[in-house]
Amino acid sequence: MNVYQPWRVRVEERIDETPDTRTLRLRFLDEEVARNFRFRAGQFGEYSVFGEGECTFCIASSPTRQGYIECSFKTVGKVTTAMKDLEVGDEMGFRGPYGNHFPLDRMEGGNIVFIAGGIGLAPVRCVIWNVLDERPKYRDVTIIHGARSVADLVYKRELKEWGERPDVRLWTTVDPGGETPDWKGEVGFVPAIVQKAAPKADNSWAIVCGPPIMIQYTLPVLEKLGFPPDRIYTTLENRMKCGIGKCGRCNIGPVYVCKDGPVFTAAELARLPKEF
Amino acid sequence: MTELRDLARRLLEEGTVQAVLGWEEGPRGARPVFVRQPAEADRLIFDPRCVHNLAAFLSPRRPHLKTLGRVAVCVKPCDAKAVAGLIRESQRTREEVVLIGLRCGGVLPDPESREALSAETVADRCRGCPDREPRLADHLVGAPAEGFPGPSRRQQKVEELLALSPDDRWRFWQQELSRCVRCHACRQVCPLCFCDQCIADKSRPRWVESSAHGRGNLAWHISRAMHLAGRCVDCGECERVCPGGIPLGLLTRRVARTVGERFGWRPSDDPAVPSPVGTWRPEDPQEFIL
Amino acid sequence: MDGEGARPFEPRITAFVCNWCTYTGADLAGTSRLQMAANVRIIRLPCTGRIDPLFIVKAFERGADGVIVSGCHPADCHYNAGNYHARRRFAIFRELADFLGIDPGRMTFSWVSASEGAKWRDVVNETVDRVRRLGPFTAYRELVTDPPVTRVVGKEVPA
Amino acid sequence: MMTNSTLITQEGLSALVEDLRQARIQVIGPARVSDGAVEYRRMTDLSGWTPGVQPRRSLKEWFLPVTEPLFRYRKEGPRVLVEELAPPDAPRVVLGAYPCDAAALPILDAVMGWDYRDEPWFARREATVVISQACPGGDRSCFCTAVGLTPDSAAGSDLLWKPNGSGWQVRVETAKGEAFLQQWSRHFQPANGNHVQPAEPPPPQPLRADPERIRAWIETHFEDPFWQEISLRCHGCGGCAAVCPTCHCFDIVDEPENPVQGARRRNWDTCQTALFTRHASGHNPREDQCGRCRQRVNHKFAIYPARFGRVLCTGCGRCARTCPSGQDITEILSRIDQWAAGPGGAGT
Repeated sequence: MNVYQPWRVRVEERIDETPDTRTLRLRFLDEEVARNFRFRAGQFGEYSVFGEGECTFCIASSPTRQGYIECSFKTVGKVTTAMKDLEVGDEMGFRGPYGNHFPLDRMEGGNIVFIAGGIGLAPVRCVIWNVLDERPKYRDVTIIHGARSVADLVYKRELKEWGERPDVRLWTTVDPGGETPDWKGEVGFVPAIVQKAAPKADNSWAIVCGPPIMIQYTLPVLEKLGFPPDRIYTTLENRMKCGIGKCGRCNIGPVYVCKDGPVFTAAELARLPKEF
Repeated sequence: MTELRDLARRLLEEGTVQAVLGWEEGPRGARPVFVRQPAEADRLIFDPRCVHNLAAFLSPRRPHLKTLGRVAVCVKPCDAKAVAGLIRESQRTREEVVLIGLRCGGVLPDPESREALSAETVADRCRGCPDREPRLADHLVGAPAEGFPGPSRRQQKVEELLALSPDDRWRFWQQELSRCVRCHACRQVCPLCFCDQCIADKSRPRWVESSAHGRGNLAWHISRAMHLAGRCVDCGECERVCPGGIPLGLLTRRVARTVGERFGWRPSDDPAVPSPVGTWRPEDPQEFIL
Repeated sequence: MDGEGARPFEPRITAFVCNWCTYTGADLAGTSRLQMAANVRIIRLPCTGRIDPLFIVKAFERGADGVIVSGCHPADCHYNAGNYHARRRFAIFRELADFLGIDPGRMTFSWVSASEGAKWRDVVNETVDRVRRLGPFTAYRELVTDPPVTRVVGKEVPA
Repeated sequence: MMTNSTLITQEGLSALVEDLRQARIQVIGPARVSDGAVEYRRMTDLSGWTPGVQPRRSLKEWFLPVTEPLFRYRKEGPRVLVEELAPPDAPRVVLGAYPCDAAALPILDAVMGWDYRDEPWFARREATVVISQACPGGDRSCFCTAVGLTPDSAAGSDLLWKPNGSGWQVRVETAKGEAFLQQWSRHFQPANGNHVQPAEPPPPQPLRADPERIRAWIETHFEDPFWQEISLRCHGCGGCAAVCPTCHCFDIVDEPENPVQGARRRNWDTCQTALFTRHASGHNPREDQCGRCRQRVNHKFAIYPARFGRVLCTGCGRCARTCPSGQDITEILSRIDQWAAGPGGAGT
């Protein structure tokens, strides 16, 4: 078995998050792998549909829940289209976990603010569940999730669950025009909602994921609230093939997204050339 | 040379163009150069080492060249045919470019060649080339030159191969194509490979496998030759660039012969002549159809 | 491939035919109960003008021993000129493929109209006979040979 | 300064190659191919062997093949069977590697072994004895001496030899080389001093540049107009990467042969193409040739050195020789080096 050979996994559940986004729960077919597979929040993997190819996303489930992994993806290209066509019981491939992770151990005892736009909630959700499953280790937990429209909000069941928890402050928002008549959440872009939510920056960490434009306008808001750039985390994506630092295509200047990332601080991003 | 440099300088000074694409002396012989300042016009050269078909830079696949503004391009007769091809196929308008035509008596095989031009040293593709000066040009410079008689060795090789059995041809090509690494350099340098997205880069569905195995290589070279039917101007750049030294010109020559014999097509520097693959005649020969 | 050596060689022929003439002609051959070789798999397309030479290449890649391309007679194209364009294209392709060592005998081009069921039968039978004489197109299939399989993961019965 | 010098004669070498053939050990060496150029090819005897001529393409393809299957798969209904293939570990000997090609091997070992071990690469590495022949000197595009090598560098070689009259003087460089020498000792003979002729030193190479200074300049000049300037003449053909001994970027593709079976393959790829970095969404971080030209120089002379402490280049000069537009890496490096050394340069 070489390092490019994936483990076999079976689709155990498929959940339609939005009209074009789906979550798959995957269970390892090899008992030993299922027992021993461990990862850290923020790591990614290479998912494959045999005959179509491989595709890179973060693991969207929490490391605290073992025996399976989940991924959420938008159907954009060849592999994600094939993944969408898989039925429960179909087999596919997975190799990983790769890359670095969110430094949750450093965040213990602190407040955490999760800010996610659209499908960007997938990598954040992994950390959210990790934190909520070990809730006593952390102080205030704030979740801000925005999407273009109500239909585009992902993990709706979980948003409801988080909203009902007394130990989570949840803000959901949709872009102006994306609301429905019975929409109870906020209307407005994520940066504005972050400003409104005004999470306290003292002893706090922010984890921000979403489209580049959202990140671009959210970072200044966080900094104004007092979050230092080295306490703001995000994850990057780039086209990858190997996931392990060999195929040579995911680098942004000197930094390999697959090896040095995918998790970076805003301070690290500011130092990178604008090639992503 | 003075004539060329003076013209380039004038075009830049007048503001007719913002850049002149020609050749300069590089570390390893002649090479393409974009002259953007009148003072740099003296970098331009033209001699038999200027083998590059600069029309390739006009292909719409090179968006970064748009940032240069209007460009004057130096063209030999074969390069002018490539420009005509781009105009014929609506990739460029005639008004977009200024063409500096260069009288040509053939080129050497390589930008680094040091020999004097002679019947022995001339690039094979120039043997039998009937064109001494491009008609598609806004300016014409250079001294009248004599050409060299054909047939080219490549043309002879096509005939030799045609005399073999299909199985022997199969073996010949498998041997040659085994050196293909699927870098697609042949496509990149080709002025007439102008597709925005190449069939070889399409993955949904994947018509041409990207692996450099026998199957993928054969599909690629069939595709490439087919797509160049009625387009190839026989500038030989594909063959010159190939890092495996594959005689790619044999394939395009074979196709050119078919197109010539059946449809009366010759590469032309007249953009108004219709392309042989975009047109048809009711009386086209069809002896091969049951 | 699957035990070819054991059984007599039966050519696999892929036919790319146009919807309007040849497909209907082939249909007529069937409903007329004409006897013909059963080696042909038909792929129906709107017009011969839609048939890219890469279709033929793909057929060989996927194991065809021969290919038939057939459509409307000149002047009969449902789209006026699709077959005229195709005629030029296949004239070029046939000679190119031949030049690369693909025996032209593995490729049949024909015009078969909706009323020519018998002609379709003849085209099929002639092609099958011709390709049978040429033998299996193993040269194409052997263009890629991977190393032997040493272990199969997933053979175990799933839980 | 050869110690324990050993010689092999032309006859000894012929006999060695024959013995290797009979022992089913592949012999790879520079040989003429049909268009008259020299490439590393499989050889069964010494006819056509052309040591001392730099092959058109590097030795890389014998360790990182242009295409190779990673595994095959077969689908049975919803189930997928993954078929592992025999590892590429057949024993081989490279006879007459160029030192600038052999030197690329340990450079690539660093990438291929970076945290994750690339088994196909190392299977071939371990199964191969590399015998290099000192370079007699190349042309004006050679610059191995500017990247810390020499025409007779032993880096990556198990045995290094130099022509010596009618044969070769052999120097052992690794334990693997020593074992090879022991195993086939009957074809070698001890050198007694009077056979040894000092080889002519190769002519000096024109490029003088300081890799450290170059790296510092690149790291601080990401947006320099120089990248735009050099990219103008670039066709993005990737010929430079195809002939390069150290360019190792690859693609991974699935190739179905029919709906139920196929292979996943690894193929050479290059940063010079638009497709290399294009996301499925259409977004491309390296939208034009400027970024791609910069990436190649950046990777070789800044990114890799920052990780692994040396440049991703052996100075073989092939990229300059092959470029259809006359792009010359020695010219690029020398200009960067001059700027870096000059006032305001980043090299201080």
